Amino acid sequence: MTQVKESHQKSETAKQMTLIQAINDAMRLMLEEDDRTVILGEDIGKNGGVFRATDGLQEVFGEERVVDTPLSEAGIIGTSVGLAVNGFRPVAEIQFLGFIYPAYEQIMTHVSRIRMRSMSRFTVPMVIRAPYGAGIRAPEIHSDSTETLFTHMPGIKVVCPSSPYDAKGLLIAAMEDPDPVLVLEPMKNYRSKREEVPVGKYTVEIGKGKLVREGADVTLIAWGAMVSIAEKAAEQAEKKGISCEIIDLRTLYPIDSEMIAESVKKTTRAVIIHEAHHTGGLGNDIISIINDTAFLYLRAPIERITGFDVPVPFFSLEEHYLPTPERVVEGIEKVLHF
Amino acid sequence: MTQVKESHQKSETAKQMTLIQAINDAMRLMLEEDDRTVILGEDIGKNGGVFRATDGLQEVFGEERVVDTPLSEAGIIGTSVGLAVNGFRPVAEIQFLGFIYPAYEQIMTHVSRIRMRSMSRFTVPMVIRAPYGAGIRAPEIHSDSTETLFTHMPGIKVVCPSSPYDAKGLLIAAMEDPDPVLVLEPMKNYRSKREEVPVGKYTVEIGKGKLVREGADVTLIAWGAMVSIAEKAAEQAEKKGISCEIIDLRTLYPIDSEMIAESVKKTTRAVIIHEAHHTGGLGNDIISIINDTAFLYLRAPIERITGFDVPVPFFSLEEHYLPTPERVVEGIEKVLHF
Amino acid sequence: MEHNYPIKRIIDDKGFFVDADYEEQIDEQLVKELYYHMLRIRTFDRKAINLQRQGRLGTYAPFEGQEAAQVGSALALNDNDWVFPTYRDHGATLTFGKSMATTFLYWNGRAEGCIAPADRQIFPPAVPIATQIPHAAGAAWAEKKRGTKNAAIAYFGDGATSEGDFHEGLNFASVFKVPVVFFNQNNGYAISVPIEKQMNSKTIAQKSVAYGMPGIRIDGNDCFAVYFETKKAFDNARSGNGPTLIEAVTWRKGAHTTADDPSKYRTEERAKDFVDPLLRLEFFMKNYGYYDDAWIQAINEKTTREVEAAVEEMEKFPPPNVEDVFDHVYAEMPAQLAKQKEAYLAHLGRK
Amino acid sequence: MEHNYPIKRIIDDKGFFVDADYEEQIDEQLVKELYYHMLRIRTFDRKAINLQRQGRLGTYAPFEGQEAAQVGSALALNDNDWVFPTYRDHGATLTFGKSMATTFLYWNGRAEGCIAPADRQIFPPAVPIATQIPHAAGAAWAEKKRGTKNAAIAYFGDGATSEGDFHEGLNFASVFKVPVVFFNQNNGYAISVPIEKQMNSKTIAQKSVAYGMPGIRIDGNDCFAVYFETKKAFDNARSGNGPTLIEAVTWRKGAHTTADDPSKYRTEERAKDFVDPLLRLEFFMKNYGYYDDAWIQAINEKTTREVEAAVEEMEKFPPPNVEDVFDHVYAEMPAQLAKQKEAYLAHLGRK
Ligand SMILES: Cc1ncc(C[n+]2csc(CCOP(=O)(O)OP(=O)(O)O)c2C)c(N)n1
Ligand SMILES: Cc1ncc(C[n+]2csc(CCOP(=O)(O)OP(=O)(O)O)c2C)c(N)n1
Ligand SMILES: [Mg+2]
Ligand SMILES: [Mg+2]
Repeated sequence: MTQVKESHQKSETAKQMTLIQAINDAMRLMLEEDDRTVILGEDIGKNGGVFRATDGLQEVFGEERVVDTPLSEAGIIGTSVGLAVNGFRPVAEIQFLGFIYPAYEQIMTHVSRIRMRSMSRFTVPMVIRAPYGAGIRAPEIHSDSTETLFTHMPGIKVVCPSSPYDAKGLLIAAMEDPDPVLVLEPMKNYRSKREEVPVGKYTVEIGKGKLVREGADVTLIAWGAMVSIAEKAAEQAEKKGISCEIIDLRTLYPIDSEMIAESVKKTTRAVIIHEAHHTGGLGNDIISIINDTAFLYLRAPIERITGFDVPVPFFSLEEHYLPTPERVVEGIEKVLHF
Repeated sequence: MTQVKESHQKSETAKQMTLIQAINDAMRLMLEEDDRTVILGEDIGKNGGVFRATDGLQEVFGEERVVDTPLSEAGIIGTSVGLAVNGFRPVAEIQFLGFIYPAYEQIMTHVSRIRMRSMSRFTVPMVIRAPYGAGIRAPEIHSDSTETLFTHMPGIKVVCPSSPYDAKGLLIAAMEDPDPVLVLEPMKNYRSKREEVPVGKYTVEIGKGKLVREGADVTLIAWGAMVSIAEKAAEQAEKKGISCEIIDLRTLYPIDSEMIAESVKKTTRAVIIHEAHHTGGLGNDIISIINDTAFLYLRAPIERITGFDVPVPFFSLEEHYLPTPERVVEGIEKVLHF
Repeated sequence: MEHNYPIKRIIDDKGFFVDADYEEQIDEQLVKELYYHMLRIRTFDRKAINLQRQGRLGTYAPFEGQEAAQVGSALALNDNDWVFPTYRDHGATLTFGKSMATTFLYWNGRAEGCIAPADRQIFPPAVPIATQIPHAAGAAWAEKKRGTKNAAIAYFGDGATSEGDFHEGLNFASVFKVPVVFFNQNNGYAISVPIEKQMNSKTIAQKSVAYGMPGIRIDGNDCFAVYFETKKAFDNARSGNGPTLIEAVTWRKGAHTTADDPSKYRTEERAKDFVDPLLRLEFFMKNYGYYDDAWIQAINEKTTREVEAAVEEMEKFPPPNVEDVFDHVYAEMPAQLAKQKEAYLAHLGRK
Repeated sequence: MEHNYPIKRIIDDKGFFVDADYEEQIDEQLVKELYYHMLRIRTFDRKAINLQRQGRLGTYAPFEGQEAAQVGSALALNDNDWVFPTYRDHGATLTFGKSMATTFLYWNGRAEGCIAPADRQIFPPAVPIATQIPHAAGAAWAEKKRGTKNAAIAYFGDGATSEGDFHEGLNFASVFKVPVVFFNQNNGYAISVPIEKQMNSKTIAQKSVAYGMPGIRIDGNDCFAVYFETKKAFDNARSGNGPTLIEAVTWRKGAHTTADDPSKYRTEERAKDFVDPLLRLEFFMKNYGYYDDAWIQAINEKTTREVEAAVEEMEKFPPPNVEDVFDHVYAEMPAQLAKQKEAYLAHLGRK
């Protein structure tokens, strides 16, 4: 097996990183630490990934551990299943979430079910990374946000970091998880901001949300690229004297129901923001959680500010598809003045 | 093009039919009436389908119109797209819903999106039929109930008849619809009962639920094989003095929100029953609809009696996965005694 | 094209050598091993059909007619190899070491039926057609990465070659030159669809050309041809030369499953081309002095007893455990699921 | 295998006939038509790259180097044929009759960019790789069912052959013998992945063997070879002889898209094997007396004007219509969606 050829001296303990750098850093770290780690996907080796998520990794870790594959999503996920049951820990990149569907059968029927079908004799500790979401003027069909196609699938977990810190911590947690984890990476956030990220290894617990803003009047729930929309909306609302609490869900399955319940019990109102289609979106799951856990506290119907029930439009119209701070503020006012 | 070789004399105006016979009857009728109808799928020709849904059709209409295809779901749906944009009206059978996933990309990216991508220049008036659901002691992976993977997909419609009458009427409506329709056929109901079905052509409107039982205390919402579970639960509840209203949703996208809202406003309580997994199930959409339309009427959190967040188990345990009348009655009592 | 892929045989329908090169390599031990396993799995298969008819087993997929293909290939494996079977390959997995009782359990809707002994790497049978093919490529890739001499075998039918996963799996295997054997049983039908409607190519072996991979076509009812050609493909794989596609031409004697009625879609016309593989080996044994009535009598009794014992074991097996509905979805149960489990157990009046 | 698929050429790199059989079939009209269209689409392509750099166009996928493959094949079509292009085949669709302004609009994120003139059946460009291949088979199947002489062409790249949809599409087409031509542009790379890492087969043409389908390998930079071989495949298709797989060996001169940097993954080593297709045709024209400076000057000016006019048309095109986000999802808008639309328009202060 290829050995780590270079060792990285780390003098500092934290570094300014973008989300994409944090992702890269997580993989580099795990490639160093765990021989079983194999990174594979289209254009991830020599080219370093179309977003540079795997930049430089093949150079350091070699072609056996950072593998350029054929253009074949079912092949990537299907062989990853074989690698995973036979002792490796594959991290498969799907170039865009909108191109994951050819692998849907492998994920739905095998990645998620092998533990159950074999009563835990065979397990598939693997990670699937996929950039997702609209708003970067990408060509059509590159912008889907279809997380619920995976949260509905028992046997896998789904995480979606919005910040560099969470991205590194969640990806490492995913790579160490005994079960398959889908990591959705908001393309819009890849380079949108830098923050301090520890240079060493750490994890962010899968299944835990993050309170990114405390508030009293209404709870905003968002993830991925929508967190910053929620933040902007909260700022606008503040000017109108409305105090918003914001939860960044971070993990989409299993959801941190407790954090949601606690917050809504306090604020008594909720607005959910997601860029996925309205019908069948994760917003519904969250409404159900609130229904189950905070029914008597709720003072107004929960509002959902979401993508519409239309395919994500071509980029000239994508701004009209995506939730905006203004739409969120409208939602906030609606729940407040019910 | 193959011509209809036989004409069917119809003396009676209605006939006792099972659900599967009603499905067969609908296709026979449309093959007779509309030259553009092409039925295709695995084992649907000479063999008449593994459930006999297409029994006798190839004999009458020939191999050009009732086509045995290779074992290739993406091929079936992908070529159906080509047939549909070029003037035909394909009805593709997927042998079991659990085997639709290889065609998922074709459905998600093309069947549902071509109208939008071509601004209605190209349309795909096609039907996908798929038996679904657990409870018939089928081998593993034959029993999925994953309707929300399709209701979340803008551009297609999803129907799910529970009775022979609705099956024929909805299938004909689907075959005449200008847009793609997924017809989910509850295997459990294929032969579970017979009822009077008109011999001639009729349609059941897509998008409309059916009130199968009127009641005052609580609304039960179900579809497919779960309707009879709801009915049994309602009978048990009646003995306890509880009056249940039952909605058979029939169409899963677009949902008949009005019927739901009206009923819940009247009964002020709701229990949703589905065999799909809890998380991401259609139950959540229904809760959201009630949240949006009948918030102030609701006296108790809505209950969902559903399949669990586990892959549908092997058949020796499937009874423990599926909602039972007893579980539904518990749910009913819970919403009543909140 | 077809002429590039003649059907390789070692013995003919009457059990005479057509390829004398093998005379030396075939000894009594091999002959008896092949015969024994073929007889054994046939006894199992017929019993299973019977049990299904009596309502003691769920829907069952019989393999009668394919015993040579399954036993010949399974005996060519090493103990540490990986096996990726379909729902019809329990003849192969029984031969490789899965237990009969476990196999019966599978057909009784029990997840326990997926579990082979700890020292045998046998995947749960693939139900969605062709999906196991990339898995086999992946498991073989892992062996290559570790530098072992282990290999993998993927079993699949003629119909499976139409699926995208067949194509993607073979392409990966050839690109990464992994030690895997793609073992196709061309039994003429995919449920009701004959091979002529499944593909326009005259052979399955020629599909190897698309992957720059060796492809061979063998008489799948000739247990020797199956055994030696599979071994050769494995030797090749273990030596680092990558995958092989083997087309074993055979015949599904019975129905697709016990829920199927083949008279709806096929006549027994083509069946005439296929001499029963067990009978053919008997001919051979008689022709070359291996036939031993007493031994056959003995193994007949032995396998019958084994099958009966397995039925008993299956029927005495503890009933399924409700907890198992919930317990094997994640290593650590998420809170939501734990709540669902708890509520359901409470509903059942437990805990 | 490779030797079974020699690269068919009609002219060599210096523009001399290597296959004299064609001398009679090539006349001035054909030469000029090929040259004109190649020049025209190149002018378009370079302009598009420029516009992208200036921020007047979104990400763009250039096709320079592949003009002979795209023009030669497109000119071999009949007006009623069906075209299923990818995101890189606007050279072919422009030649077949899609307008330049429309094509620019596509790259500006406008759905209007998918719409060809009513008398040209051109599908929206396939973005998910290989998914258009079964569509082409289906559209061709429809023509066969109607008994017309129309056919379909599916364009796709070398990388696309690794996807399941390639396999399933070709299998369907061969089983149902439908009139379709599978036109592969092997430009050496799928983004950064060279063909040697994409497949273990030495050619793409040989993949036809898997489907019992004729497969040919041609010099994709020889516009005559492309034109005549595509025509032959279409003739064959129209005569009821089913599909053909054509591998046109070519070279992507520039980046995968304007967002890509090829220096990260390839040297220009292999580029030397490919003489620019336009230059090669110029050599030919000079060699055989077709070269006409004044005419070239004239078409240069004409195409430049055409491209400029198209840019203007694109830039003057009415801005996108918010209603279109909602209006082309269903023939009749479901109530839920209508409500979403209404609410959003109200939010915008409209209606
Ligand atoms: C993806 C998928 N589609 C359809 C089916 C239903 N099905 C089960 S077996 C079978 C035929 C398989 O034929 P073949 O590959 O030749 O194997 P054989 O049954 O002959 O052993 C079909 C269509 C399935 N299991 N999976
Ligand atoms: C299903 C799918 N996976 C991945 C991608 C991302 N992608 C776009 S183009 C491309 C390479 C295609 O290569 P090839 O088929 O050779 O065509 P070329 O770009 O060279 O014309 C990739 C991987 C995609 N569009 N669709
Ligand atoms: Mg078969
Ligand atoms: Mg290419």
